[in-house]
Amino acid sequence: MGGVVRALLRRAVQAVLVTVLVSGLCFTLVRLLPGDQALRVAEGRYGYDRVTTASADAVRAELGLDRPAAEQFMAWVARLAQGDLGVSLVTGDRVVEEVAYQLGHTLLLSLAALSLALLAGPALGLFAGLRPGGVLDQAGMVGAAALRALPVFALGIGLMLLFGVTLGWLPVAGFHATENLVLPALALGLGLAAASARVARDATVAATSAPFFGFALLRGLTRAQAVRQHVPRNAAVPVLAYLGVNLALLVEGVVVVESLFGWPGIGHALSHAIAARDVPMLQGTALSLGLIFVALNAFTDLAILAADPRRRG
Amino acid sequence: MTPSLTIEDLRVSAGGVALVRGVSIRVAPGVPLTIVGETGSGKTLVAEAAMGTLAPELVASGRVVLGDAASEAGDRAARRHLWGRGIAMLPQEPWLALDPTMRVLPQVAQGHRFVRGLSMAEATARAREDLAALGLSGAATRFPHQLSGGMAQRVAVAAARAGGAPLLLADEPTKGLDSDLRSAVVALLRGALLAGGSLLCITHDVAVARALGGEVMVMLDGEVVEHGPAETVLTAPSHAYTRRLLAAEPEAWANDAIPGAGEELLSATSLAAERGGRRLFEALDLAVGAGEWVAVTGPSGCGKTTLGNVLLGLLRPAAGQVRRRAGLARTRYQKLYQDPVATFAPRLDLRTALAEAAALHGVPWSQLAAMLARLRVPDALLDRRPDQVSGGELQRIAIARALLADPVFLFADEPTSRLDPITQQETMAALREVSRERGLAVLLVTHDQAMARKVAGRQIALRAA
Amino acid sequence: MRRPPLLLLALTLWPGLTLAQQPLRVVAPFHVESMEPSRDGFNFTRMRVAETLVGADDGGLPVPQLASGWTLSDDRLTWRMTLRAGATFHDGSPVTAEAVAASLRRARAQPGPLANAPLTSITADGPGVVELRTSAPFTPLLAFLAESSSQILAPGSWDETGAVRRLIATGPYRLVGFQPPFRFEVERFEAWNGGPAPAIARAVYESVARGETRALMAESGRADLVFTLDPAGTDRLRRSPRVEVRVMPIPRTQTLKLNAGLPQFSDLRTRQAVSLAIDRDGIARGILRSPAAAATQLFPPTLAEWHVAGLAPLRRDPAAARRLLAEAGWTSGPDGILTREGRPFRFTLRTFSTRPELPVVAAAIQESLREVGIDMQVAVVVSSEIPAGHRDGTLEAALMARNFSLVPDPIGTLLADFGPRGGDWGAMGWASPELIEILATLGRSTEAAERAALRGRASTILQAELPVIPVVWYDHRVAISRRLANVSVDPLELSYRIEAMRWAE
Amino acid sequence: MRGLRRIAARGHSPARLMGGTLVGLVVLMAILGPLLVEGSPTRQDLSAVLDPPSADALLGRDHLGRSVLVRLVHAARLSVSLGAATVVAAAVPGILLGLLAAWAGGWTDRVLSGLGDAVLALPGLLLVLLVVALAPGAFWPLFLGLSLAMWVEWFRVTRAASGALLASPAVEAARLLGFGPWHVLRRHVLPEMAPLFGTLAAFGFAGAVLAVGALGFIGIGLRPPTAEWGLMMVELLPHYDEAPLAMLAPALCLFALVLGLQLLAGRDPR
Repeated sequence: MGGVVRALLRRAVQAVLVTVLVSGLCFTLVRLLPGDQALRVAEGRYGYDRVTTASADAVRAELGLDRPAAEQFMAWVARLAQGDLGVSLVTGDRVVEEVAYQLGHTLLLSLAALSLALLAGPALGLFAGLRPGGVLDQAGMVGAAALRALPVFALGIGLMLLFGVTLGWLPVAGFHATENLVLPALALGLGLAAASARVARDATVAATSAPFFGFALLRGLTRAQAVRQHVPRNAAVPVLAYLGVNLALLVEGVVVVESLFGWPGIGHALSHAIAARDVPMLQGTALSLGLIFVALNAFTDLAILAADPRRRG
Repeated sequence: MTPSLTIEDLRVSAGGVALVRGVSIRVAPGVPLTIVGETGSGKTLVAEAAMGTLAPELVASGRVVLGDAASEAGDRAARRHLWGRGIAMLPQEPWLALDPTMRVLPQVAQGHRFVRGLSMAEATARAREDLAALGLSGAATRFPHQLSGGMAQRVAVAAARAGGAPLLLADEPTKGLDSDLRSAVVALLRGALLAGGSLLCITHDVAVARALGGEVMVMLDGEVVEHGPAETVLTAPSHAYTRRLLAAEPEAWANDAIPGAGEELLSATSLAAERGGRRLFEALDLAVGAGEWVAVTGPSGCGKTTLGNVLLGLLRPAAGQVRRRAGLARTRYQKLYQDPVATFAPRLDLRTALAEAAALHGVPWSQLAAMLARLRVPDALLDRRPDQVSGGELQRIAIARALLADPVFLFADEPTSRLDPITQQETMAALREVSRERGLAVLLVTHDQAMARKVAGRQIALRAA
Repeated sequence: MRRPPLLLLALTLWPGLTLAQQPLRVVAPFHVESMEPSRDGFNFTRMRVAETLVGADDGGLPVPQLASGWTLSDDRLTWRMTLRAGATFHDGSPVTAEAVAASLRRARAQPGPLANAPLTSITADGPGVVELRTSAPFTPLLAFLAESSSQILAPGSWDETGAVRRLIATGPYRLVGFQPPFRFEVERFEAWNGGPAPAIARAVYESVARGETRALMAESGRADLVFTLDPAGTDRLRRSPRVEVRVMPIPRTQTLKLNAGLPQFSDLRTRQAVSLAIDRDGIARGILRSPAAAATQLFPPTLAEWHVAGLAPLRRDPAAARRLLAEAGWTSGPDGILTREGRPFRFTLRTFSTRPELPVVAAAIQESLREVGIDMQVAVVVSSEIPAGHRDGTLEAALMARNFSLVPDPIGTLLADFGPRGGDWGAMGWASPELIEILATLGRSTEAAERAALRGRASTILQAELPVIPVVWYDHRVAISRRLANVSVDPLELSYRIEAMRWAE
Repeated sequence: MRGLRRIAARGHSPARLMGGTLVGLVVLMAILGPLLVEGSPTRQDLSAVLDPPSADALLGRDHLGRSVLVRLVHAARLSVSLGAATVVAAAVPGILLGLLAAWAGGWTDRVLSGLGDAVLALPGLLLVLLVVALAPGAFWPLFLGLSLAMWVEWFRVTRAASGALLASPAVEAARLLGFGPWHVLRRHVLPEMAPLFGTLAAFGFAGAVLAVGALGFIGIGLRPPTAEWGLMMVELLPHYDEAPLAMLAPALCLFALVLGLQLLAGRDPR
């Protein structure tokens, strides 16, 4: 099981890199931003048209924003080491608690999108790949190419207009019921599903033209038996590898899709944190997204190891 | 006894060009039939016609009788239902023919389960017996990449025969195997015969035919030129081609090893090398003199190529020292490769590639052209890209290219192992001629003991690491 | 065909049952990050969870809410607020004067309007009366008490650090679910005695940031009350059979703030030129789709007391603008941009996108100013960069929306905007001693005629001097499901008035 | 002659041909459009807001009464030049550093690869977001952030591919013959990687164009009144019902360019 240890170790290093990169980068960038941080915080707290210089001064004193940057950063890193992400400058709540609440929504959305990409996409790709050049293959691949070229936000809007307005089947916003999940998950997952369908199709073609497939036929297995026995597992490896590389797209999509559908997840919170210059919140959300990325990568690695014994050595 | 396989008057053609003409064979139980021939002789097409796996664009005629089922050779689907049941095919390079993501046992069990229709448990039990019979009990839970070449070969035989077919078809079963593994494969095939089956073997290796015995058929350009019992055909060939084929076996080569060692060009003292942290060899002392041929032999993975690369300075030794003669440019130590295609820029025509190398060494084109002519390389070939030239021709071009640097030492890394026997003999002869003429020392890596004996004045045998 | 037929069947068969079980769904763009009244408290007063002592009617005049009545002492320094008899908090405890005073004292310690009022003490006088004292006569106090951050919470609502942990208030609805920052749920509070028992048992508030999405929710029937619609969405919704759209003017004005301390804007003529260049009618018609929204003066007609009918209206006249600019010494430069003393007339306008129409209007103004030779760059920033730039002096101009009913009486807003050093959301580099004196007098005076005269004078000064240039007046746009009856919309946005609504038969 | 033969040898699938046509059309629109269609992309007419297509505005007018067609062609010029600039800015350091890492190996490789891993540890858009947050709406941070996020792809692909090529027998043979680095690069490395670079460039181009649109969507893209497709879509989104064509046109252009680039690129090199 050396492969598993190696893979996890590699991802652990990545997790450390993410932490260092996010904490350092966010802080530096936010320091470089023009404008008064205290005023932004005051705006976030009291509404934009109630902000006065007096309330900003109160915020400044309360949060210690007048201390030197290095001191603030060191304090943050020290707290981070103890698992304390600090307190949101805007809401005054603990970032850990806020992120924990958002994390559930983001994970729900990402996993729904991922399962779409992992189930629907490859299944279609498999069928297309079994008859390369067939009607399903050609139509499917044209559709997949179109879906991959569609920006996530355009796809989201299209889905909203079609299912939310024209057909009226699904709600266009909200997050408390299962039906709310459908459109965001589709917007996020369809592109990935299309891409993985394409990869699964190519992998299926590769598997069915591989020597071992031919050998299975020569040994007397029917084509259907040979497909069932040898294609799914062999096609899974490139699909998983592709997904692993493209998980970044998923995480990027989360930011856009959550904003579009008002999904109360980390991506949404991140864009708000940037706007409000809420350093702890920005770091907390960026860190969480980065770590989700790492965790999904780690899961993909393990799945690939499970599917492909050659990499376990 | 009724024959297991009969092919009558087989003809295979592509676009009106006949690739196989008038081939008739008969395979009887217990008597192996070996078809020997070089690349392009059509021998593989015969096997494919028997199975019904000919490429769709090929037109075939003739009759194929498998067991008691007769069908037209062109009717590919007719024999489909006999795969695994009546006829089993042993794949080339069996390590590629096994599903890399599946353990050995279930792959062998597939034949019992899906072809014989046994239950899962029963199929698994039978597969376990099959593996045990081949001495592979320990390998049942391994994955293909954890098998050695010989083990993969045996697993493939077990998997191919699991469906219970009496006829085994083996197409180039020794391709890519070391010579010492070849005898194991032959033993394996003979084992299948002993179990009451019959065997059709396709090979370019006369040694395999000799070891298998039974009947031998020699094919050239789509036709059978000679057919008869192995001992007759291989000892008293009647056809000129068969005689050339037998003469091309290194065993039959003239023993004209070049003994004369001139001044020392290269020496190594207490040399050691490692690969992936594993010691390949150590405490090796070696000196090569001008014009000398030294052969390096040993099983795969023992470090033969590594030794040559260390001597050329391409790799750093783990210990010890290599000394090349002072005053000689590094470019006078050259190398020939096993696969010449990989040593040329793939998108560049050969003329440009050679012209640039000639210009680099200040060799006029006329001199290079003369050398190419001596090596029997047609000038027209030079306008092609490396992958459009046959292996033997390209290897001769590679020799000409290496000679541009006026080398004193040539490391030849299995330069002929991928060539047909006759081409191999020709290429080797060309190299020896050049060497003798220029006093070029050659370090030849080969896994063919016979060749080493015939050409080298000295041998270094490396042990498996 | 818009819904699965089965559901349609269910709806026709048991309308009463289905409707009664469904909560009222209210959608607006505002987030609810926390329960802190000074931060997001307006959401809770609007959803009728929390009450203030005083409410306001459509005209902004104070009306009883948790206080059933009040008196002002003769020296106009002491306010006595009588609490509504029998009122209870959501936890069942009685509303006592001590609890109310504690809540107000806590509110005063938070940033908010109350902190700026000249209060000296807030005390309980017996169980039913709260007494507030000011250091000087302060007429707008009732308006300050009607502001959402002055909402009354039970002492058990906040912990020892003063942070609000539970929302124990007194309104007709109580909080039963809280999912910040997007959603909270309320349920009818049966013990509420401030009026007839509400007909609707449960309601949900959802924050949806994008205007299109809000409109779609209304159109698809997934929201019953949608506030702050985009002009574009409004037109579409008007055609929907499901909803009724109400558009009403509110006391909010979009203004262009110019830094009068800058050389190009210190000259009144350039400010007038900018004002003359702006195509208010085009913006009102083309962007806000409400021709009447083009501002003719700072205060919209809804602020009847401040709107001066006879004032010469602001208008568009590019030729006059060019003339004024020429008089001020600006000459046409090579690329069509005016120059003076070798410097081009160029400045950056900051605006923000929380209100989606602001960047659009900024783009329209940009083009209009270019036509008279002024190069204006638009920077869409976070709104707080406007007060920040005001304070550090880097702000050149800003486009913003100013709400005059934040504290129901506009005097509160004006005091903040036009003081001696201007105001974050008001004048910059400009001050009028006369206006300052007028505003101070208004804070003390109670005499109606004097107040009216002072208000008129203040409006006239602002119109003449243009420290901020009014662009358009806002409309309040609400989509109301036809399933709802008895709906009224508060023009001051103090309440969604859900306690008076009921499901249509 | 040889070049021609090489192109013929690579062959064009129908997909490549279609991709090339789409990209060619958009590029043509970017180059010629602003010359053929007269008018300023920022010229407003508040009395003609959201007007349907007419003779003087063939695709109608937007929410500020600006001609959609004029804005469309100027946006094409912007997207095409921004995409191309980003690709160049990412490719040049990426290729050079990739070659350097593959050639030098050892510590140079380790340091450069570590740097690449650090950048890749975060999803690209997150990085762009953080850089763009410095000055939302401006061109340079957007360009810088995209290039910063994208050079790693070039670096890694170049490093891996050239590493494999440099270890190939062909290069070994060339070096044994005495050829220098320049020859190895010119004959053995670059020609082999050219198709790969083409693919990367097409994907990078598409990625940059998409990212600009996505950033515009979440409000930190280029600043209005810039004519940019993503921005145009976002600006016109509230008017999807009244002026569907005005919103659809930039979406279609963006879609055509990205689809064309993806078809042209062929398979994902990662």
